[in-house]
Amino acid sequence: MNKLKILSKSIWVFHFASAACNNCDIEILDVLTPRFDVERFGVKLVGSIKHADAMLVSGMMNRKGAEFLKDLYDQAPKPLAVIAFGSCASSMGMFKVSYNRVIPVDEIIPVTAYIPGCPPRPEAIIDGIVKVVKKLRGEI
Amino acid sequence: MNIFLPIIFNLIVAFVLFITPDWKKPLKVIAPILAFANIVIGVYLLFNPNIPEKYTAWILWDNLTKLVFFFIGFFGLVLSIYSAGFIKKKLNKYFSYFFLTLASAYGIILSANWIVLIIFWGISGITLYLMMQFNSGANLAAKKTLIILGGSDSFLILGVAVLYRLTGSFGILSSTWSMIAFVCIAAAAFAKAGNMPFHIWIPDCADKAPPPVTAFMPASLDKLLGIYLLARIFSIITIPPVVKISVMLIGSITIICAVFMALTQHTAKKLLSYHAISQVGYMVLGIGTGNPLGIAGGLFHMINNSIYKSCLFLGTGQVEKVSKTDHLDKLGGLAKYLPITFTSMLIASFAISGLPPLNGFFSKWLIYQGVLAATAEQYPFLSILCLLAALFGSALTLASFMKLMHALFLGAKKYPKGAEKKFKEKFSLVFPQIILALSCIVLGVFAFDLFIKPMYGNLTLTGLWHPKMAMLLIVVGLVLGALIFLISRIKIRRVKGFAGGEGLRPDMHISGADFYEGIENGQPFKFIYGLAEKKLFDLYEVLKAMAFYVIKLLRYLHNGVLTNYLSWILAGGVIILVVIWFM
Amino acid sequence: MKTIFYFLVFPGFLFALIVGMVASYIERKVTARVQWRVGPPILQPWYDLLKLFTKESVVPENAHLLTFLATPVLFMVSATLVAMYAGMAFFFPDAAFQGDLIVIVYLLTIPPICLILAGAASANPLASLGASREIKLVLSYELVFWMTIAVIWVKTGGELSLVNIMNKPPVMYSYSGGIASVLALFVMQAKLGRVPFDIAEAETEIMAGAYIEYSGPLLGFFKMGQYILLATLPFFISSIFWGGVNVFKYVALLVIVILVENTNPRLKVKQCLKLFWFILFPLSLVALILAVVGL
Amino acid sequence: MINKVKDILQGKIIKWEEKSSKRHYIEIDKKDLRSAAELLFRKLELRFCIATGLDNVKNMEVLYHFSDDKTGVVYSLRVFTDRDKGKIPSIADIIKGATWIEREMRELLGIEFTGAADTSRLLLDPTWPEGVYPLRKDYEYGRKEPRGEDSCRRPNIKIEELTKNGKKTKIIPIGPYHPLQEEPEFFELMVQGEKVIDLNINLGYNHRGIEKIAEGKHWDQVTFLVERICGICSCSHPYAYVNAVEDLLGLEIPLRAKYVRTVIAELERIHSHLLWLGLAGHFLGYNTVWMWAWKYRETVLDLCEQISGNRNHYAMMRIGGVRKDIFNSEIDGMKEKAASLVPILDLFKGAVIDDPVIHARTKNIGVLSKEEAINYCVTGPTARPSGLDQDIRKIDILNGAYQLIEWDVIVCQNGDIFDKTVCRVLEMYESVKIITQCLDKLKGLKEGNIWEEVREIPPGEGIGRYEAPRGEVWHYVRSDGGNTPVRHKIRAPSYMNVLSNELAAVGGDVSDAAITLAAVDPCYCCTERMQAVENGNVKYNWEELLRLSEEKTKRLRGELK
Repeated sequence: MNKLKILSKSIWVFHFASAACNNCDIEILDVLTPRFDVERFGVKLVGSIKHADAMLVSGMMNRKGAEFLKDLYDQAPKPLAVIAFGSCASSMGMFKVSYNRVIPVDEIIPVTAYIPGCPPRPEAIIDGIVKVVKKLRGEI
Repeated sequence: MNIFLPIIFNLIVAFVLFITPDWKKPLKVIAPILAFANIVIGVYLLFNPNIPEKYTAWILWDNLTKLVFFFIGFFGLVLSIYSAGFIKKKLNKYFSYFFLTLASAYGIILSANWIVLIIFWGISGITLYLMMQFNSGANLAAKKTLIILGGSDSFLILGVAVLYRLTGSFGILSSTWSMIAFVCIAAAAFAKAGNMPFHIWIPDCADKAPPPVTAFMPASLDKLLGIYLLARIFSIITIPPVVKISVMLIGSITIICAVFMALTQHTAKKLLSYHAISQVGYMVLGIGTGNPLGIAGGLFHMINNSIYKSCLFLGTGQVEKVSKTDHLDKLGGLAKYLPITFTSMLIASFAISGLPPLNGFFSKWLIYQGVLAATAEQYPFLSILCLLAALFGSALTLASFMKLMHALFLGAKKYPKGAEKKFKEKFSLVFPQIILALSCIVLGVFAFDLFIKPMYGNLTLTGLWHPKMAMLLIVVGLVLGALIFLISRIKIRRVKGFAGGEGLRPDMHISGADFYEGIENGQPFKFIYGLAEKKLFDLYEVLKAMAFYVIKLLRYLHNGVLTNYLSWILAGGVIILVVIWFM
Repeated sequence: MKTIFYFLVFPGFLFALIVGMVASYIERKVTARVQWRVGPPILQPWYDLLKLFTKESVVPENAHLLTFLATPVLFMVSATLVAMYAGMAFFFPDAAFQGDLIVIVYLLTIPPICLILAGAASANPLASLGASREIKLVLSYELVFWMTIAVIWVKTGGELSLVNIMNKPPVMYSYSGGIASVLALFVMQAKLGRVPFDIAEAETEIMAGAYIEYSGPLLGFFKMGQYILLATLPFFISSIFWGGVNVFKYVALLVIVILVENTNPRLKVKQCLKLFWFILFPLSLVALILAVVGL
Repeated sequence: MINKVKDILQGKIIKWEEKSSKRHYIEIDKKDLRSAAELLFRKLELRFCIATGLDNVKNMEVLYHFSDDKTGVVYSLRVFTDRDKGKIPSIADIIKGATWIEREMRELLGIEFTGAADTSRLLLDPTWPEGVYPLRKDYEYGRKEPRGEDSCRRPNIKIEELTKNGKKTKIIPIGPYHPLQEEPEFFELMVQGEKVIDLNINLGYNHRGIEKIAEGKHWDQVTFLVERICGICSCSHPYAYVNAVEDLLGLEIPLRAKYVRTVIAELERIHSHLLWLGLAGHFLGYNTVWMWAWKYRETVLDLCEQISGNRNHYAMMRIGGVRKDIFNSEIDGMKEKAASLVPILDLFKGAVIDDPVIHARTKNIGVLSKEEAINYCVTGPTARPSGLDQDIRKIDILNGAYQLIEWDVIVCQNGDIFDKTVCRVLEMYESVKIITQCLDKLKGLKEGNIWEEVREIPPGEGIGRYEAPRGEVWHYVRSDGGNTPVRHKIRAPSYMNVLSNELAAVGGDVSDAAITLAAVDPCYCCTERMQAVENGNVKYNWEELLRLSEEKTKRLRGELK
């Protein structure tokens, strides 16, 4: 039984917002709501990292937040998919000159997928989820 | 062997120990051995009772006696082991009182004569007073205990006197109904067992006395004796239904009130002591039904309660021994360091909350059926209310024990490194707990074979409950769980706790002590608890206050001025004259 | 051997689990429809469970390992026992025993206790808070629950057996029974931990309460227990109040649970206590008096 | 009022500068600051908006902005102090709302405030080196501090026993990553049982340093930057920023642009309020409200998309006008969509406001009284439910259409969560009203004329304000004539509102605290304003850019010829 295949059927998402502008976070919630409804794919938002199968990281990593990212990644039960969400998380975007920045997400923890956009449109998010699912199943 | 042997043996042991010097090390071994010898004698006598012909009139030897007879020896053994590990100073005196208590307990249950019973009854009260003094600072509580128990003795004497008028003999014989005799003797039984309204000595005693003493007397022997007396009086007097229902109501009120008090206590021993009271309520309720089912339940509950309650007290003693406090706010997270104490206390607290398939459930189950049977006979509504009080009481019991277990053993509290050494469990303290906790399970699962069949033969139950099957299924389920664990090849990894990302800090430990803060501070409970805190429900304190008030009044009159006395005398004389005139 | 079959396969573990998963699917689907969504596929509960069992388990450093591991299993086992006893009375009346009513009601308190201990053993402040809320919730509804059971006793003449209760005319068609059955719905909602009584889990307040530290298979055991309870409780309530169970009654009860869940916000612990002790308890007392009078 | 201010500050004024009728800058000596602040705040009941600290290289300058909420006039007290070891008396004990900004100026600019009770760090982490102040001019743009391994965590406080009222107090952590919050923030609830007796707010998880980044951006780029302060106020921040620059310029924009600005800003308000309503439902465990509110929020987002091309970051504002026009041909459809919101709002009004369980959960919970609201200087839908009649749209929108149409300010009295909800729901009706009127007016105007050309920004300073969905957004810009701002101070509404939680959440249960914390509609990303720059990689240096532009100019010239 392929563990990741099962995982792809039921992805419980923990949302880690580092220094984000809120839009990514709002759009994450948005895909749960009636128009987009990702519960169709078994996606659910959970409050505790211990229940998570995927960690959505949004926003740029600032000095106070980056520390916790590593911690939370360690605390999560594996296998765990990490999704860098939005431009800031993917590449630090316009905050690359901020004095409070640290290093990008993918240099702290391994990232499974990037969903770019500022913020990513819900369609892009769903596309990202589908790609994560495919990747977990080994189709990509 | 002679039936008097247990009494004589214990009396001799008590006397010898009293005059021997305080050899600590040998005494620690000898005392448990003596207690073991005692139970060996007891078990032998249980199967081969040898009652000399000429004393048959003086000895009671029926099922009730046998039951209590065995358990007195049992608790003697278990608690002597624990006491040997716990008590530090004046061991010879302590064990002397200990065996004296055993002797008096045997005396009470064996005697078929009220006078003998009263003498032993008094002795057991005094030994408790003496044993409580082994903790410094227990003087006041000991005094209170002695006054209340002594007071109840006088009730007992009064009751016996009335019975003597009715039957013309001091033998424990069946008699016609007498309200005064019943009330007096029941009051003595209630005081000994700690039923409301004579419960007030138990919290003070438990708070101040050493835990093995609390476990030995108020938690086990006093319950056995008090309920024994109540059961005895129920067996010799035919009780009218009104009195039965009143006894049941007193029992249910005790259950609910005491458990509500227990819910909000902030020290472990006080919390347990209120449970010691509330559990008496169940026994009284069971016996109060007056039908065989209820009485069987009450008696079985008496045994069970003594077992798990002493287990709980012993566990608390262990906790107090290592952490030097029993204040719930200051404790937590001890399960790691005291695993055996934790497990046995957990079992005992499940048993006291009446979770199937443990012994507490079985005896409560009998009591409920007894009460249900009683509803068919008289006062259905009130009986149902009693039943509900008992049922809800066990939910409340559960709640307060969850609080206790959480506050003592679980939660996020961390201890510094090296605490393992400090918090070590001692064999002599742990062993009795294991025995008691195992008895909880064994008596629960094999209740039919061990209790019902020998005592009642074929008791007809309206509801059957197969603890053996349930136990089997639970074991099957646990095995199943373990199998699933193994099949799915689960890896277990220890990580930091999750509290939103930030590290857990010492001040984030939520203590069980605050569990019922909401109830405590919500109306109308705040008002009632406020009154309870002022000791307005404490008969002893109220009477004491009244006595002081009267004395103050007298003192005001007694001011030492001669003319005042003269005028009082004059006024008295005039009143007497007037009264005589109109007669 | 037969008993073990009852326990593991038919009306016990396997059966209850499957029914529970279907019920859970119905719950999620109907919730989704109420919220203008499509909802998950029918096998979603199964996927969730399977996934949980393929994941690793993480245990907090400071937790008490044995309690932490044992409580989820006990949770599931006790839920299964309830399912078995309730199911046996319905499917195998001959094998059922006298007085299973009290036993079932008592067994129903074990899952919350496991949850409380689990929360307490997690060494997490939020889990402790969840545990404390759960026990307060138990305290609140237990009184009313016993009162409703007492109404049944009075109406059926002290009957303690599920089989006999089901064979008598349904309790709910009387004044007292009607009130009691409505109260039992409240209790059922609370026992299932559904909104407005999901205070112990309260995701947005204390994350997941007592479940917060549980992961992988351990959480899976809890989930299984929850599915089994979801299957059993409506069954039980229906059989004691509505005079037996059939698919319609069962689904009707389930729909009531779902609708209440979706049309109410969460209560606070204190409000919950107040609701049960000061509003529903007097009502249940009225029901009991009516029952004793014979209405 | 101006005369009153002059009277009351008599003898303290060093220089009175009237930038425009609504902007007054009053230079005073720093020793008079406390008394002046007290007089303005207490006697004249002006609202303290924020303080701006500036590094003038030769000295430090701090501006204390006070707003008259009846007329919309802003009085700014200007004080100077030495650059090194400069000290200014603290006014946090007079005005509670100044607590955070003083802490912030201390750590970012290095200005000491004498007499301040709390001098701990607000935004930066504990490992940030002492004596390094990122907002000073000598802190290079784009510089980054080294970071120790595993050292950013808050130091473990060794409090074994915390007591209050003689009872032991425990801490419940809410955050930093908590489902209650979309963004990271750390609240320590100090509880006894479940009763909250104190609240400790830790900021800084979201600090991005936007104010610094803005100093390296071209004036026009800054609009995009400030848009990303907050995704939900992504119109309000640019609006306030362009207002500030237009205030500096003294520019009035075309009428059509005003209407367009108003429409998009009000659409944002509806979407934000619906979002809040949904989340509040979610926090109360009422997921149906969440789902329904967000379902209808999509309609609003569609409208936004129709106008701007994007769901969230609209990029509509530019200095001197708006970037995109609304087509007259689409107006009817938009009006229809906007009108379709009214029955939905009726639905929520009925469902939320009449529900007994919601009453039980929100009435008399998290109360912020009028006096406390004044003292904490809260704004917007946190202030108005407490009985404060303040709405920047009515008094001080330089380039908006709010004065040209009819609408009302919603004020409630109790200051509890319920009133906050009611206030927001009713405000949505007003917004629909505003949008419909604006669209009507737009229909009568010709398409096209939507911006004034702005070629360069002269030296000077300007203040722009806008009533964001959460309250007053405040932008202050200063120019030295170059093509980037010298200083850009941003204050988002949550910066003032979140602090009031330490009052409102205390005394309730943990459950109450959860909804109370959410009821100010907190926006931590706003609170901790980021500082951003577009392309991190410096592809071209200055000379290269110059060369490139010269080349292009040459090419263009060639083409034109």
